[in-house]
Amino acid sequence: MGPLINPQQIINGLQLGSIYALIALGYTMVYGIVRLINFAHGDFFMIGAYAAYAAFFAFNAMVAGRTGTLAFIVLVIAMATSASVAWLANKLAYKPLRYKPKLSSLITAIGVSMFIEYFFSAFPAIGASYRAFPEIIPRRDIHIGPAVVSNLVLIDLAVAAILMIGLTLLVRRTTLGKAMRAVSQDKDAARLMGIDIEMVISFTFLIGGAFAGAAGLLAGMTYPRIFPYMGILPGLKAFIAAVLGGIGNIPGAMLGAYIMGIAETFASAYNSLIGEGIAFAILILVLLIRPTGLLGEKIADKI
Amino acid sequence: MKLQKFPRFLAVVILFYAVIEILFKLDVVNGYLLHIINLSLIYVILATSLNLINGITGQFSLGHMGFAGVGAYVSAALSTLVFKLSPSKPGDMLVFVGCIVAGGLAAAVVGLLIGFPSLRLKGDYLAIVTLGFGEIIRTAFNNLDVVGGPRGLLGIPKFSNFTTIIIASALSVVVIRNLIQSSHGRAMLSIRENEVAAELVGIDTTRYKVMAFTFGAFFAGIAGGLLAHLIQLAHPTQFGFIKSVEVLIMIYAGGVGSITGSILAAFGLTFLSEGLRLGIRSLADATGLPIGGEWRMVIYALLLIFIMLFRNEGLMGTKESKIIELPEVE
Amino acid sequence: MKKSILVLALLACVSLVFAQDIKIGGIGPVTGEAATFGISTKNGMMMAVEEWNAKGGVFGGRKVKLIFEDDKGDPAEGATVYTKLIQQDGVVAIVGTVMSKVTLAGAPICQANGIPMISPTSTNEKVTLVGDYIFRACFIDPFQGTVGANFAYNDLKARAAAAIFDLGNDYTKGLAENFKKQFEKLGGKVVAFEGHPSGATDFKAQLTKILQAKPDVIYIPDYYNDVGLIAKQVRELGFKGPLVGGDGWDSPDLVKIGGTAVENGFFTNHYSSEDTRPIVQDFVKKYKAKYGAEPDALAALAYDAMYIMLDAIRRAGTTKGSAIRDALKTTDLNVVSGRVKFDENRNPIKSAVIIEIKNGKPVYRTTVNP
Amino acid sequence: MSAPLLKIEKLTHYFGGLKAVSDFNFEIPEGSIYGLIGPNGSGKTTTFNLITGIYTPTEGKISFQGHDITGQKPFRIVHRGIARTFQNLRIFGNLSALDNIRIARHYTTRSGLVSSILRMPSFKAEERQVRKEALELLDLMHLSHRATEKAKNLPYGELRRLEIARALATKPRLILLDEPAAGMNPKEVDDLMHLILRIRNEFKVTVFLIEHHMKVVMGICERIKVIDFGETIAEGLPEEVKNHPKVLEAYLGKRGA
Repeated sequence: MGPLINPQQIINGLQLGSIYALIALGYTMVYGIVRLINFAHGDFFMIGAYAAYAAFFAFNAMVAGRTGTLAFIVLVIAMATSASVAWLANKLAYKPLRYKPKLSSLITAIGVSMFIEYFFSAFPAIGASYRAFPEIIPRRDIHIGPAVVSNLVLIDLAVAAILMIGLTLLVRRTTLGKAMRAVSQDKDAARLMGIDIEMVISFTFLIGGAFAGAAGLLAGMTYPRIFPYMGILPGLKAFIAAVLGGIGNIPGAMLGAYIMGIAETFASAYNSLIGEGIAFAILILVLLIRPTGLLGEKIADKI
Repeated sequence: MKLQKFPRFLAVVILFYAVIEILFKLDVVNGYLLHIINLSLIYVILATSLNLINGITGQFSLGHMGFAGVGAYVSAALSTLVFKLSPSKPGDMLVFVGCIVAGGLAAAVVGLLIGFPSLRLKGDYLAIVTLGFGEIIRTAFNNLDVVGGPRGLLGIPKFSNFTTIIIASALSVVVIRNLIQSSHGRAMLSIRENEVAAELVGIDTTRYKVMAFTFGAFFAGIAGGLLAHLIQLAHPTQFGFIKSVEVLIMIYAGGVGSITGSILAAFGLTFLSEGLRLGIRSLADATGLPIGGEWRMVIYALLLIFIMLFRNEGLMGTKESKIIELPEVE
Repeated sequence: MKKSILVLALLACVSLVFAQDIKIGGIGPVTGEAATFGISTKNGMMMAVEEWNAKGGVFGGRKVKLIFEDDKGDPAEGATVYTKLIQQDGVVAIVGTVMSKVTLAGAPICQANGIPMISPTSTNEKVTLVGDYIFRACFIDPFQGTVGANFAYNDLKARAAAAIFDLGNDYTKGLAENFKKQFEKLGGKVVAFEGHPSGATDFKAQLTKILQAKPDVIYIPDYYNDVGLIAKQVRELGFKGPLVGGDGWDSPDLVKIGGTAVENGFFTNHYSSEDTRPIVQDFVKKYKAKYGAEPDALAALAYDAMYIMLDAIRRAGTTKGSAIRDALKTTDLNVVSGRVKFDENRNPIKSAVIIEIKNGKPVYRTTVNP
Repeated sequence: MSAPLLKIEKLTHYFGGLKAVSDFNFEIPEGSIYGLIGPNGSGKTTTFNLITGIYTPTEGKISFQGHDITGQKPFRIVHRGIARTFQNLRIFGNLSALDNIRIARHYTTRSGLVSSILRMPSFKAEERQVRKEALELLDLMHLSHRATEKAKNLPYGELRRLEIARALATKPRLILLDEPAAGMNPKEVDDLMHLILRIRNEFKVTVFLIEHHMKVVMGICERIKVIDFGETIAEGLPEEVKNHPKVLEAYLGKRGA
């Protein structure tokens, strides 16, 4: 049987895609609102994983045995920590440059990313070593025909789905969501309408950071090894996924992430040599055909 | 001949060369310092050539080190081959120059190919595609066993030295500077400023965007070749995304579109990153804090953020020093 | 009277010169993605230096001053650091660095300057071929790959093997290739041979494919952190057979990350921490006391490399490069990773042990001689 | 009478399903000043974009000096002799006023890359010539004092003039002006009208303009086309157009009422 028609590979791809999706959402939201490629976003993901790690050891004894409660506490702390760091990064490093040349904030974002990584690595209490992520929820395997689905796969998919639906509702139904959409369309008009732009931007960073934090926890549970540089590669992949879907576009980011997850899995299964470059090859191909991504709107350049 | 007629830039380069050479002979400048100067000069080529693409023509490229990689591998593969066939004899330098130029040309061909997507893509989309191309080039080196795969290409003869590097570096700066300060260069600048308007005053924007990529890639290839022949090794990790970002940082810290800025930042950031080794050690010695080399990059990152916060147009903005800028033809 | 004062002063001067510290350069990646390996390496080196200094120095009361620099795991940065240590700091010898690609950038510099150098962990064959000043303390790739294949074929009685390795790391790729060569030479079949990108966390695509080929054993010559994840994922996919690897497995974190998944796992290593030789027991105990963690292979090899170098300097009785080099060549020393002698290519001749993971503990299984 | 300079036949353009320009037919004689008016969103700028090659028309044909230029690349159309300005200024803001003009002269220069990089005498001679002509043009537009200033630092009225100067630097036969009087005070409007007449008379350039300012349109245009919702509703001499019932309806807003 060829590797391409193996149901296991589809499950593998979906799981990988879910984690990319949660990171990609934050990327795309921030981009949609402030047009900034926030290079530090992958590091917010890493911080989420470390926060979850710390939270587990802090609360494990307290809630003894109640797995559900513990998982919930850990999730909340991971999301809150990443959200606060994202919020702080925005306040300290990006806000002062808001109306300055766009690329100066890009370089600052690279600086923030480097700072977080190297600081975590150098700071003795955290350190550069790999840490084994604790088993917050014990793994159970469910065999469906020839394929294996672990409860972790289901959790990854479920958490990603719930958060994505929540975000969609937030953006579509709430006043804050409307304000976010307004700011992403036209900042000046939004300001004239009495929208507090900085407040909306802060919220966007908070939500984007929280999603990255959740992704950090899920990644820690699924791939139980964390280290200060763990955000670089998933960050890059998620960024590509966001661009693939049409950067700034929320459904696009999800679509892009799942395509990336499945494509990488299938390509690696087909031939590991091309697996490494496949993400980029797909990306280039898609962008050459659709220069603004799969769901991205054409940039209206009014002349 | 009037003294003013003598090109200022050339005078500065010759003076710099002479001073460093003399100080080296007197042992004031040691091999380490000379090595950092050599690296800085190679970064000068990388930064100015990326500036031609990003700063002058306004095409956001994130895969610059991919071009350098092509130059490094092609020139090094050639020179190791030639060297293996006929070990050192007079005329080696000429062979070396030939190999380096061949590497540059190979990179230019790749640049030409990568320039084409830039016709359809803008801004961040272009950035991500160039990043993708750069990573594909790196992956290709990683998986090509003829050039060493993940072990890297070894046994490259050490042809690069202060003299060859400074000549190549000065030539690159002069060519790029002269290009920018010609009608062709102004055509490139107009694309950065407003692409639609450029097209509608008769600029063939397609041609100039591809030209910027081709030129930029050529010089990046030269720099890559020099680097490979300096450290005698070419390895895929040297040409990845993170390395491209390092060069990007240089052009933005120096000032977008300013050649002077790129030169200053190439020297400044290379020296800063090395200087911090000493800085950290003295700080540890003076305060007794248990800090070591792992804090060096933390401080580097913080300084980078502060530079951008307090000088957000980079050191030079878009200005050029009188040493670099040519006088108007009147 | 005057004369004797002069003589005394002279003597004082001479002894002052002699009591000067011997500067040794140390290199490792303490920042960047390989930082954890660099830090273990630095710890191992520092421990060896402290022990020698506590004993009263190398020779003539001269103590060691270790100047340690970061190479970020980057060849260009490595070249800079080697140059700095030699030209700026004037070190007499260098211990480093970790990754072969970086060591390969530094070795020509040491060779050209006549500075003896020993790499603790650069396994690529080409490293020591750069010149006669270049030594190493670890196995070379072909050796471990061959030993692993022999073990899988002869002891585990495997006939169908698969391998998964890091495409971007010549160490794991080299081991996998040599394993394949030997396993096929023995008459076995390598049914799947899959690479994964550096830094990957999800290996299920490759593993699913590997399992379709139904191997008896899977060779995983990665570092412990990747091995932990690979083992977990391959067990999740239902593989129950043995896993075999190289010295990259040697870390207390292997079991922490891999949990029960690394049971029925075997790896080639330099020593066993169960080894009753006092030097091993001493090293493990002191390391734990000093750094609060069990040492991994990198720490042990860095400790050994520094030990071998300082011993050579002691025997040479001078800091002259050529003399140290000659002394290194005649090394015959018991260190943590075994009894070390160098062959004509300046690679250590030492036996390998096979370690088995049993009930979450590394257990000595057998010794293999080269 | 000779053939028209610009001839538009059955020009039609859709955006998605939306018809922006529908079956336009008109001719602009050499040496005339032709006006295109209509309410916002009526398709005026789209017409300019079609003529200058920014959009390729869905249907129809555009001929310039007897050559079919439909669907050609914008820069090639410029080379043929059509220049334009923009409703929302598109100035090269970080470059000097002088450079703005020189860039527009670029396509007429002959120095190749090699002679430019080596700064050969032929290159220098050409640079000198371009500079001289550019300065003359700035002088004509009363912008000489701004030659070395970054364009973005110029006041609005001067920017408008700079943009016209830049268009003229391409040595056009036809210049398209997109709302040149927008944002100007009465004094500036008067100056502008004189300027447009001078452009026509001294540079021998045919003028095609979009304008809302009725004083400008009625004052200098020799023929006027009125459009609404992409449809032509009137065309003719200013007097004819002024009192056309459909025009009044479109402008005085009877629709929807």
